[in-house]
Amino acid sequence: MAKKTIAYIDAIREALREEMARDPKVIIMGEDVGLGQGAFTVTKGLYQEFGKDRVIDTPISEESIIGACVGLAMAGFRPVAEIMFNPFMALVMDPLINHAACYRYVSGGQVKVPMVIRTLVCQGRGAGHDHAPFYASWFMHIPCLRVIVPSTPYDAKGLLKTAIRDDYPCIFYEHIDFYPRKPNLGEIPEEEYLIPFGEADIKREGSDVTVVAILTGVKASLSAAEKLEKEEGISVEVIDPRTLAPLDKQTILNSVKKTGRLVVVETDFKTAGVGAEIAAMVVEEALEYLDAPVKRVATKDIPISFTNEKYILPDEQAIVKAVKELVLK
Amino acid sequence: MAKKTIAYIDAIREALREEMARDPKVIIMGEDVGLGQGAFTVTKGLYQEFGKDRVIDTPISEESIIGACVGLAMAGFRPVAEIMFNPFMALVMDPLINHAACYRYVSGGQVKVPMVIRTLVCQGRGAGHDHAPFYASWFMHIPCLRVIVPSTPYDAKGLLKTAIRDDYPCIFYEHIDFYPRKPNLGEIPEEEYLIPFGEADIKREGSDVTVVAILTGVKASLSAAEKLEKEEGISVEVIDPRTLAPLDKQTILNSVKKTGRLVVVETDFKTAGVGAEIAAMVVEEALEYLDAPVKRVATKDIPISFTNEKYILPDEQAIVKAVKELVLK
Amino acid sequence: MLEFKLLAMKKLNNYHPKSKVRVKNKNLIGGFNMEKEILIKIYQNIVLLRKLDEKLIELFTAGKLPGWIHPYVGQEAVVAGISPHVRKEDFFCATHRGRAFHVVKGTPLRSFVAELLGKKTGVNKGRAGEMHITNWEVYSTSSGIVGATFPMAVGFGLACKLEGGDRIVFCTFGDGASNRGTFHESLNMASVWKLPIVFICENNLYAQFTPSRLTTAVSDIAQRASAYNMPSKIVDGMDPIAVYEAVGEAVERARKREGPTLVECKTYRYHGHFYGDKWETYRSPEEVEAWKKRDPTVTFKERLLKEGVLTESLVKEIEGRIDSQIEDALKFAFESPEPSLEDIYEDL
Amino acid sequence: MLEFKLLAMKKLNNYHPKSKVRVKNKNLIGGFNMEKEILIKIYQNIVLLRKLDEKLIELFTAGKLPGWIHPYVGQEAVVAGISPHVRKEDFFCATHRGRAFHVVKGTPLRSFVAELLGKKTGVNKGRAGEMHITNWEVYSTSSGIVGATFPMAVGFGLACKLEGGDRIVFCTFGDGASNRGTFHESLNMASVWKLPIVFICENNLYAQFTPSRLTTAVSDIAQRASAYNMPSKIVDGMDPIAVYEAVGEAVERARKREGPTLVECKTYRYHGHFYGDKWETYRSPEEVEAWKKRDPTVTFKERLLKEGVLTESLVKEIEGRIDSQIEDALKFAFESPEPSLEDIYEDL
Ligand SMILES: Cc1ncc(C[n+]2csc(CCOP(=O)(O)OP(=O)(O)O)c2C)c(N)n1
Ligand SMILES: Cc1ncc(C[n+]2csc(CCOP(=O)(O)OP(=O)(O)O)c2C)c(N)n1
Ligand SMILES: [Mg+2]
Ligand SMILES: [Mg+2]
Repeated sequence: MAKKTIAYIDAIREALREEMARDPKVIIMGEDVGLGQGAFTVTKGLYQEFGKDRVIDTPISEESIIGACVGLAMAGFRPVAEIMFNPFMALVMDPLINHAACYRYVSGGQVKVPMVIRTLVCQGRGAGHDHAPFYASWFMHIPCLRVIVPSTPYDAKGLLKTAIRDDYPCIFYEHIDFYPRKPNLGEIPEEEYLIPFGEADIKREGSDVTVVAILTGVKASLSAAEKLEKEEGISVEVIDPRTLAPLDKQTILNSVKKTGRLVVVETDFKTAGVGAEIAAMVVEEALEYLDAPVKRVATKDIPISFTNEKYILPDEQAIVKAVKELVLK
Repeated sequence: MAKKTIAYIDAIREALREEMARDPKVIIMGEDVGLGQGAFTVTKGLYQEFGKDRVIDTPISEESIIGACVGLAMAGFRPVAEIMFNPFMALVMDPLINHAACYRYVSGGQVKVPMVIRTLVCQGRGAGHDHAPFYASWFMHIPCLRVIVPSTPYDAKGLLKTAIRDDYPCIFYEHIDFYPRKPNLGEIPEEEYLIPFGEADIKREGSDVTVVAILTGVKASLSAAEKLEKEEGISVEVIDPRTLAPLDKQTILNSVKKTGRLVVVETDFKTAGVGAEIAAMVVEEALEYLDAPVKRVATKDIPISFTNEKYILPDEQAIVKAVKELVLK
Repeated sequence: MLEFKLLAMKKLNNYHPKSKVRVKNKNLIGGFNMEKEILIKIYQNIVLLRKLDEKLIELFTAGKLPGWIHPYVGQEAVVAGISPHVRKEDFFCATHRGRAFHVVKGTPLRSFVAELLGKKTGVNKGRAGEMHITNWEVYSTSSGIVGATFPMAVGFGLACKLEGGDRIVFCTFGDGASNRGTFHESLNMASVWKLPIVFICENNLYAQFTPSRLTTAVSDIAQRASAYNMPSKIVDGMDPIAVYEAVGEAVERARKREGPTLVECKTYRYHGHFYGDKWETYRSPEEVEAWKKRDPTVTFKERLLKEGVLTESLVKEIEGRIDSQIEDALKFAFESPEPSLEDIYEDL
Repeated sequence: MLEFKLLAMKKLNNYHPKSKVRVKNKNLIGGFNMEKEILIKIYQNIVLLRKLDEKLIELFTAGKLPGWIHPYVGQEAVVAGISPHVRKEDFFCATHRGRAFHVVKGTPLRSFVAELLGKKTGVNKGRAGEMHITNWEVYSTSSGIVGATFPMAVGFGLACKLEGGDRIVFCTFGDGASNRGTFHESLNMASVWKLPIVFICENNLYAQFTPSRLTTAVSDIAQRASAYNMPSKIVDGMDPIAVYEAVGEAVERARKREGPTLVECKTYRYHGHFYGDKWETYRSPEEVEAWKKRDPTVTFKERLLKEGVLTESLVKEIEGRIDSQIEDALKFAFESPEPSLEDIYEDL
């Protein structure tokens, strides 16, 4: 298969463009997505290519943007909304949780609600308590939602295309660290491809400890793994679930059965976060294989401020420390 | 100490009345709380007693009700808002999460945001997908929030009074099963009392298995425990954390260290729910004491419908089954 | 002690200066400028809605109806007045009190009543109950969250616009709902994007147990349309012809793609917010009685009889037919099975 | 290709029929009906805000300012015109662009600039940055969530009402914020409860990268006040005296407990939404130039010079004083320590 190199941000735009070209029912909505070319230029050019009826600049009305997506989706369209920063998801919980997630089931299967919300995890930039946090576990908790956390250009494109075609509401997280082109290049096939939901990717094989990591945690875990290999001779397996709902439990369980040790790495708050669910799942289904306590490497349970990210977000060092604590004692 | 018998609903009203009489800064706000005497009569009589300026009937504007509470609280008042059904919390996430929870910290300690949101868990009544669910883990996830889950008249009164005096935003859950007077009587002191946050109550002592249960799960666990004792000779310890944030980890850990087995009982959705956090916490801090996998007895991960509650909400039988699976095999 | 004031009907007029929707000064008593079938359709719907609700209340009181019930009794002229304008393919958003509209829109009475009883044969397999019905055969839906249908209506309106054609959206809501932020966000969007939506406010003066005057800065919800440069009109919601005409003009604007309209219908619910609430705490019996004097099942019938549109025998025939339809639906519903454990895993 | 249209200034007038706030037909050039100190205070604030923002942009461009910056340049006449009416005990809600208002309200320049630099000596210990400043010494706060301050203002307004006295609330916001549901919910509450709030819209024609005309059904945000029976007024936001007068009347109403008012100021930001955006994609250079011709640092200064309120030497003195205050604050801020690891655990 022919390959090409692409940046993360371009992979997302390519997925949007391909799906819009393929299916006239795909509609983009959000603040500044059209004329203004997107707050971070992700949708650049699409307004010119597909026109203002398919790339819709909205008022600052998050709740109604997502509510309108529910209506559009029920009416047979496939809206892709942009919610500029992840904490703004707090504004759309009613249409998303009480409506989008439930209408298929509660209507007795009469309608479906295919929609995607792209939203930005803006951490490490001093964006503050109402722009930086990341609430993925809220959405894992809700039946019938998809939670997608791509960490590479390949995953981003393939999963976004799947999300647009999926018949359930999908929350698609992008991390601001992935937007700059230079450090975020990756290979993807020239031809069209899709990545199914619920298939974790083993980003590195190992035998001593399993690290389940998402988004920026993946890269940090991979470099921690390298360091641990080199300096301590510890063999780390790094698993990127890529979708948190559905979650590929089997790949995680298989790995833990092999290594006997689990660290979950994420940049969401620790308590009742993504790591809690993964730890609980493993302890329910594979306790007998665990040779050491599960460790959650996550953001400290303190509001994110203008300046405290460097102290509270987890980093490579925190991963190294957690792995060592599990393996060396 | 002299005691009196009181119903759950009256205990809540008594706490409100006492605190309003004690502190003129305590204000009640919400839909139909005043003239209409409360959707479920919880606030009955307070409008007549304290007047319309202290028991404020609001428009149907949940987001602004809670946002106004943030303002009132910053200005030195102690608002107690009512959000009629728990899923309506989806409407107030921005003022609650992005503002109430953060302003003390982010202002550098200049302001505090003392406020209480009373909200109803309306399960088992066919109230449907947008009236019945229960999202406590969302709030456990957020730093600087209190999550309060009283299961007896005694706990309800003592914890509500503490919540009103506490300087952080408190979410106070009431369960509709607790409202009818007859089956919900309990003893409380004649004199004033408060219950500190973060102190679990061991509702029954036991040695074979620890059951951590909240709200209606407590009663179900107690009768399951009785049955298990009688029929199987299994000794069950039932712990009611009473507040999920702060969580009394020590009492839970001590119990697990004694019993070696843990079941968490709640009526929230299972995935990424309250049980996930408690299981993860135990496995992080006391793995070596666990003799069996942790079990989460919770609501099935399916939208709640008009008629499916009898199939998806956990009941006494589910608890019995979980305990037996842990102890007997 | 609480004081009650008999709320006077406000002068009915237009608010939007550029409004294309004008009050016609037609003397209705002197003859209807409408086809006879339409008048009879409206009358039938009034009777159907009234009888259905009375039956449901009877069942509820007897403990045979699960859940709560929000009676529509008193407000029937609104939905009946809208009904002749609605096409099968039009979208419709109902409220927690709008249950019966799904029937008017075309939901079979059998699967409708079965749904209210939580039966597997219900239009939503017994998953919706009275407050959450969706019948996508006829594109009608609803929400138990007050105000949540405004943005859904915007989505439907966008779909109509993108599809072309003359499909439109009906969105009914209460006076209380007009205080939700979604009202504002969505009416703004509807206006900016010129969406084919007819917003119909059923202003019954109360939101649950609270009189609107305590919570709502305007007594005419129609006044709010000017915040969106949207035409609006106020009509007597106890008069189905007034509703029919105002909504008709709004529908015409929408089908011609001239944009959304807000029609406010002044109406009243005779029962409590849900059946059995203590409505004496928040309104006076005199007020209720005053409104009942204008009951459409009486006043509209009399008008139609006087004008010769109805005859006593036709009235009997209509009532009889509706009674037996309801009986048939009830029988069907009561005999239907409840959802089983396996059923709950369907459609996931 | 995208087309640009020079947006003409709308006729400035009142919307609310019952408005007590009337446009005075005072010929301002022929002499100010105001005390000299107030005029100078306004002028000083314009200069301070301009110089401060220019300095911050300079630092930002040099990579010395963390985070983003939303420049206020061009809009200074609004906050400066408000400033003489504001008392220390009044509440104030600022926006993401309202940073500088905290200074006008009384925040020392040192701890203000230290905050922007994320220093421990900042007014919020370096936890807030430009968008989230709270200075509770002077009851000013802000939010990074557009529209979130509306309900907070309602809470402050309730507090003022419950306390008695004549304390009031100022709530500034943008044209874009007026499309948030909270605008609607909160203005309704403010009106129903007659809260002492002055709502001040800074209509700069854009919300981030989107022209208001694409997203907002009215071009005059003041028109929305009628949905809440609230008086409103539109003024030229490039003219600090027009702002001063309109806000003054609104303040008077509020202090007398006559209820809230909405004042709309037509204004413009010369820079992008945040500094460095590509504003050429969404507006024309001609439009920017046309607005710059009305720059208050020039036009207002000239008026004051002409009227003899200012002299060239006083101008120099004011500029010099402000320059050195800013320099002093910068020096203080740059020399201040950053928060340490232990600091992050404070105030939990
Ligand atoms: C967002 C939300 N808040 C509160 C409720 C509870 N509730 C149900 S109906 C209702 C009153 C609605 O009043 P209105 O819109 O005037 O409709 P009406 O009941 O008068 O037909 C309330 C408060 C709800 N369902 N949703
Ligand atoms: C709820 C919310 N949505 C989106 C944003 C991102 N955002 C920040 S400022 C802004 C534009 C605000 O426009 P306006 O209210 O007119 O104020 P201006 O920037 O023009 O001063 C947007 C969309 C936000 N901060 N909060
Ligand atoms: Mg009503
Ligand atoms: Mg603006």
